[in-house]
Amino acid sequence: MSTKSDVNFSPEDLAAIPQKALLELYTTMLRIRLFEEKIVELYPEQEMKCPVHLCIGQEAIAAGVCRNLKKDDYMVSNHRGHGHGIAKGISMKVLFAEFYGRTTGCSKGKGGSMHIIDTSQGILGTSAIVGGGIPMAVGTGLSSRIKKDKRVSVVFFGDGAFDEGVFYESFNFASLKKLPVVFVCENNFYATNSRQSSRQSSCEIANSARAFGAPGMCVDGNNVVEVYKAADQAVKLARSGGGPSLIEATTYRWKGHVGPDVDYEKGARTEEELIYWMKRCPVKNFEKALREGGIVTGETLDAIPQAIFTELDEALSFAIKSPYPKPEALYEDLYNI
Amino acid sequence: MSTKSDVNFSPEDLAAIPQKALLELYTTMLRIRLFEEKIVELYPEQEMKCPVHLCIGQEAIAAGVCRNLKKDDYMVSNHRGHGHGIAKGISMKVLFAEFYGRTTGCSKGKGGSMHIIDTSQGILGTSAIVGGGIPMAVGTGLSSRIKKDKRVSVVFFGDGAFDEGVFYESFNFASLKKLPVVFVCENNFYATNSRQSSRQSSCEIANSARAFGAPGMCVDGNNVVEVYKAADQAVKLARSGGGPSLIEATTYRWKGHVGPDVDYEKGARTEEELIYWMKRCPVKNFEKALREGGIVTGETLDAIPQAIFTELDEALSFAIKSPYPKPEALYEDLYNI
Amino acid sequence: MPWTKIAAERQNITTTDSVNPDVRRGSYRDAILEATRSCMETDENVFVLGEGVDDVGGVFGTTQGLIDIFGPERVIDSPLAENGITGVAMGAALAGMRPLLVHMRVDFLPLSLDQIANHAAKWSYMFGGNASVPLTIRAITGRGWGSAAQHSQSLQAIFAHFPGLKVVMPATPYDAKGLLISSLYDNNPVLYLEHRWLYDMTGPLPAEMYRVPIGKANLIREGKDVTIIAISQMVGMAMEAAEDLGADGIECEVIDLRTIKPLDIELIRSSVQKTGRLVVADTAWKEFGVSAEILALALEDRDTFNALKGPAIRVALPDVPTPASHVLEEVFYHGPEDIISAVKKAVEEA
Amino acid sequence: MPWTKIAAERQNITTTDSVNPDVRRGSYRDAILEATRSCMETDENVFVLGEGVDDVGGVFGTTQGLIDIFGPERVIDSPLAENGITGVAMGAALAGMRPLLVHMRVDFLPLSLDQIANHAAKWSYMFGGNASVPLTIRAITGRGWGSAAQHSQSLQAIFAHFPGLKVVMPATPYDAKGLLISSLYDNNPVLYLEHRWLYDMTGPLPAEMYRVPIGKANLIREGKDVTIIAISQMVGMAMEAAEDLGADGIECEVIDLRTIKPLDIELIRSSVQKTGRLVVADTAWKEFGVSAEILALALEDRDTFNALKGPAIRVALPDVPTPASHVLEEVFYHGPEDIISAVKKAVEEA
Ligand SMILES: Cc1ncc(C[n+]2csc(CCOP(=O)(O)OP(=O)(O)O)c2C)c(N)n1
Ligand SMILES: Cc1ncc(C[n+]2csc(CCOP(=O)(O)OP(=O)(O)O)c2C)c(N)n1
Ligand SMILES: [Mg+2]
Ligand SMILES: [Mg+2]
Repeated sequence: MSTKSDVNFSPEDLAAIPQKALLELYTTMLRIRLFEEKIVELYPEQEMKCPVHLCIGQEAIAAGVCRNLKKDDYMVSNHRGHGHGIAKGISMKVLFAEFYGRTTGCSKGKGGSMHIIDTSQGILGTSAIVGGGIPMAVGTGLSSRIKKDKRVSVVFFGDGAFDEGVFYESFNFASLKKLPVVFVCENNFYATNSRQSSRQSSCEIANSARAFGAPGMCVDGNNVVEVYKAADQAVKLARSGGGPSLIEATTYRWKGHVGPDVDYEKGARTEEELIYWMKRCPVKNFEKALREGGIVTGETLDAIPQAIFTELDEALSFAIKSPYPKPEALYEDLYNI
Repeated sequence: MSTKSDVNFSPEDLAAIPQKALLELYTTMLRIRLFEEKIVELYPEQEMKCPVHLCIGQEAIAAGVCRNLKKDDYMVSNHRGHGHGIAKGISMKVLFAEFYGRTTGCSKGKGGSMHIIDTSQGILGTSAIVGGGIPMAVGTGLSSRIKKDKRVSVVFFGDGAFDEGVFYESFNFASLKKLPVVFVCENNFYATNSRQSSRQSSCEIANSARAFGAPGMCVDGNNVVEVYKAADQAVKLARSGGGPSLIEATTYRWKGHVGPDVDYEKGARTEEELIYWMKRCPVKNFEKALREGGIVTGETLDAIPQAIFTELDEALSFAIKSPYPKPEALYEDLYNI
Repeated sequence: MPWTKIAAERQNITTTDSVNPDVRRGSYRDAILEATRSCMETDENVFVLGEGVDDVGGVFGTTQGLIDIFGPERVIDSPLAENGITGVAMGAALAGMRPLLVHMRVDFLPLSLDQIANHAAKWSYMFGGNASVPLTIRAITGRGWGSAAQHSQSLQAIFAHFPGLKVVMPATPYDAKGLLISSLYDNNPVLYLEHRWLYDMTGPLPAEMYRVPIGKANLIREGKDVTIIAISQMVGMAMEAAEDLGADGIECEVIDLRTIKPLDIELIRSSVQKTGRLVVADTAWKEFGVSAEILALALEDRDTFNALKGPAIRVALPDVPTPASHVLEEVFYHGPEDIISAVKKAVEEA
Repeated sequence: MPWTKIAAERQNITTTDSVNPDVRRGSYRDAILEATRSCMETDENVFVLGEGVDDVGGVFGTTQGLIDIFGPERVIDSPLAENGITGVAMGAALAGMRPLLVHMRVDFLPLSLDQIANHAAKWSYMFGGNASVPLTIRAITGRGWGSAAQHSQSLQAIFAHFPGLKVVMPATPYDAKGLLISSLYDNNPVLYLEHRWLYDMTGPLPAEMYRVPIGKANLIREGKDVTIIAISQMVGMAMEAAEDLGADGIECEVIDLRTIKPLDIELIRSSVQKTGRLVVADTAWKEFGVSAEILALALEDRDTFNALKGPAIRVALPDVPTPASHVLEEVFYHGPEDIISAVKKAVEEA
């Protein structure tokens, strides 16, 4: 893992980006973090009866990428998709309602935590089949190209998905047709408990884009500003007809592959590794930079968590008060009329 | 198509390779050529009742690669597999018998022209699903690695197969595990009537090997000496535990994708293109070099065709005299006991 | 030349819609091309994607000329990357397009089953109806000519098992056109499986755009003694068999299934209730095939069961891959005579 | 914690092989691990390949510790590249190895259907018996826990349709071990489909290496009134149902199918001939499923047909993908009570 040991924000970058944007990047990360931590807290109640894949530690990628997207830009994501959804604009209400299996959930309770959608925000769904969402974003890109609608399509996937042939097929097609697609690979160095190096002969995901004649960038995925800048470039390129790019953002997942627990206890990974990455916390380090750089006042920053807690409470009570699907609902939604 | 317009053989190369080897390279190419031409001649009789994918124009690749292989090295190939089979040692008898649908065919008449096998020569079969054979050669390579049997595995596939995700998955695994596999991509610039450039964003097949941390070489596939040398290197690397290589050999198929006719008449490709490549004939140019370089006597060269014609006649009469499968044979061979 | 041989098994097949003998006629191939062209003209969301769709041959002529009319933006040649390209088509469908994905052979679809069955089929349901996938996948099934195991399959049963897919198999030019139009305007993924040996078949083919409803089988011949349910290429054979049998005094009712999923359960059962005997003729393997589902539908319904006079019979392929040698192909594949013997057996046994 | 919840539905299931109460007992999970380990010790051609097989968790414990005994040359973690890796395993099999390819979920196998169905299944036949593919593919089927549409499928019908494959689905620890050993020593590709909710089930588990023959179903309870044919997790439920029904005076004959392909047609038919009534309980979708084939086998055989007293019933999943919400899961999945009502209906209707 060749990432810098510190998360550093250059003063020039912080000065160049509007304060509003910086604040939003921070807020989005914190919303994701607190959302996921709420799940950690409530999951043992066993009322969310579905597997959850948490993205604690990886928030900067979703936040940094999606800040560059418009509402009607398309997004497709994967099993670890809560953060992507939140950053792209889905409400916490329909997420929690979904996880609690209610009709008011984003998928009417039929999808659970792995299946998030909000077409009004350009979120077209998430696939729990590793790599499965990648070609879809190429397809929405193809649609934008045919319709000349100037939308950009973004797909989030993991280093594990990079193993799959479908990545190769999709990236080739996007590059061949110069489609407006941004491929974001969240490289957290593991697929379940398998290290990247035990799966990939050459652990250079970003560079592989060159084999397709497209740009690839490797950024520190725990640095929201680096991610934001890379995505800005990629989105602009896509929107202006320059074709696809690949952003590899290195990061680390703090929790186990699935569920709310850490996994070093089970021997899947080492505690040292986790400690190292927790020091590189994307949220805390950015907060520190904003605070210490005097970019956002302490007061403003201090008020944010409370607003989020309120949002979470409202979302949760919405979810829990919502009805369960009726038995007949089992037979609905199979076909679209 | 960035290949040199002439097929040139360097005197040093011709001097460095034993005369016996050069003669065998030539003979193998000619055997393949005459075998395929015999099909062109007989096919209109409609007694070979199966599709045939001819490799006229591409003979140097099979010949140049297989000359480096031992009998028990493994080979897997594709729909255009006659030449590979002949170069690796299958007899013309069982090939013709197969094409004529007889029990004495290499697949007892069950496979037809697309399904060639001779395990006694290390030929493990050919897949008519584009790319389908590629991972199998990686699997035989894995077996050799586990058994430490020093065999090398070779797989032949087209530029079309390079489009398929299975190539990517297979090459990655071979490179990851450093398996003794030689990937030979016969780039004839077309998959059926689709140009490489309408399918691949970056038409640099050999270079893509670098993305996997493995060597890739692009050679003139109409120059049997270039192919032979590249394969020599790749086979030695594989046999000595150095892992896989990718050889891209550029070439051209003279006939239509399937069947004995040329295809420029139908408008699939241009006549100029065919003429250009016919001038670059792998067989004639090499014969000329052997003759003019005084490497093989004219007498020796002149005798070769006759021997091959005899071989062809014997093979054909073997095939045609062989019995058809009995109806009960339909139900045999489904499972291996 | 035989490597592209396509035989029309029958020139005339009655459809309920072709009562007027003055109607325009055309081939199965024309029907597919016309439907595609009309839909592309009518709806700019329709586009065609697939290996060789812009080719001079035009996928046995079924996409010929489209590239000249609609250009490469809407008639898109594809890399050989079946799974990825299926996902691309599905993504375009999610964005509101109506892609027509074309495969030269259904044998290549196992490569893309993940996108078809885990994605396209499930997207609507898995997201509570909040997304739709108006994707049509055309694929050529059935006999080749010595094409052997990997180029001759009929995989309708595979697709039909997955909830969320629709599967149609036209047997006539009329249905080929009407079902393709219905498929392209359906808001769900539809597998449109055509039979290679039907391309040259001609029959009534109205010039206008019309739809043949998905989910409705077609009773193409009435009879009181035996119900023959036939699929795709077997429909013509079933009609031939029925004619022959009629001469022997056995009156067959023939149903062209047309849609494999959702099945027209009502018509199937009501016909068997009437005749009391059931023969199913499928282009695919018998074991775990569509014909099994049809037998099960008969056996699990009380009224149908009570009407049954004897065992049902499946005329479908034996449990082996397709052999190449023509002498084995002859044993492997079925013809009208096999349907005739099946019907006779059904009548004798009950 | 529930996201890894695996419930043993029943602790005891009679097998014909477990008449002696003193026999050693063990879990379904142990059975798989033991079979694998024994075969690897006995035959150096056996090796294990799959995502996470060398992991601390060891695929729900079924491969745990193998890496320590046999090392990374024979216990090989795999990239997420299902189609390619299946081809790799197949290639190794062609070279004489006996690979055991392990998948966490059968839902990922659509990605590799091309290598399974177009290659492994066809290689022997397509080459006239001149090659063999001794490849075993393990995959976990069935219920998860709110796992939704893409992580809960039961795809036995898909594989069973392709000639050349064998498909086994053990329902007990005894069979789990004996069938895995048979699979690993079979010279053909075998899909070994295990059910996640059976891992903790315990039962007789002899220490020695023994084989349970592929292709033989197991008559685990005799009865004269109704035949229940059950698959995988449904076997335990069928036994529960049979016990309850026995109290009501209905004597069920229960058959644990064990092998889906090739089916034990003889046992199925002879039991139905005896009881005259048929209920099939499958873990998969009803439509175009394995249960359809079993009904078809009953309906197309004259003696069986003549013995049938009334319509047959399929207890199998409705035609929708798996929903996530537990309230819908409860409607979607079946329990012993559904088998009981089916049997009662079968008895009433005939
Ligand atoms: C095709 C497929 N293979 C295997 C799995 C099982 N699986 C679920 S998530 C996962 C790991 C994915 O790793 P990565 O893409 O890096 O994402 P991460 O979980 O690290 O965010 C695996 C192997 C799956 N869901 N789909
Ligand atoms: C998976 C798959 N897709 C499509 C086809 C149809 N097909 C047969 S050969 C061929 C072209 C293959 O091109 P290439 O790999 O370059 O080999 P070449 O024919 O040029 O030797 C195609 C598209 C197939 N057999 N398999
Ligand atoms: Mg990862
Ligand atoms: Mg080619």
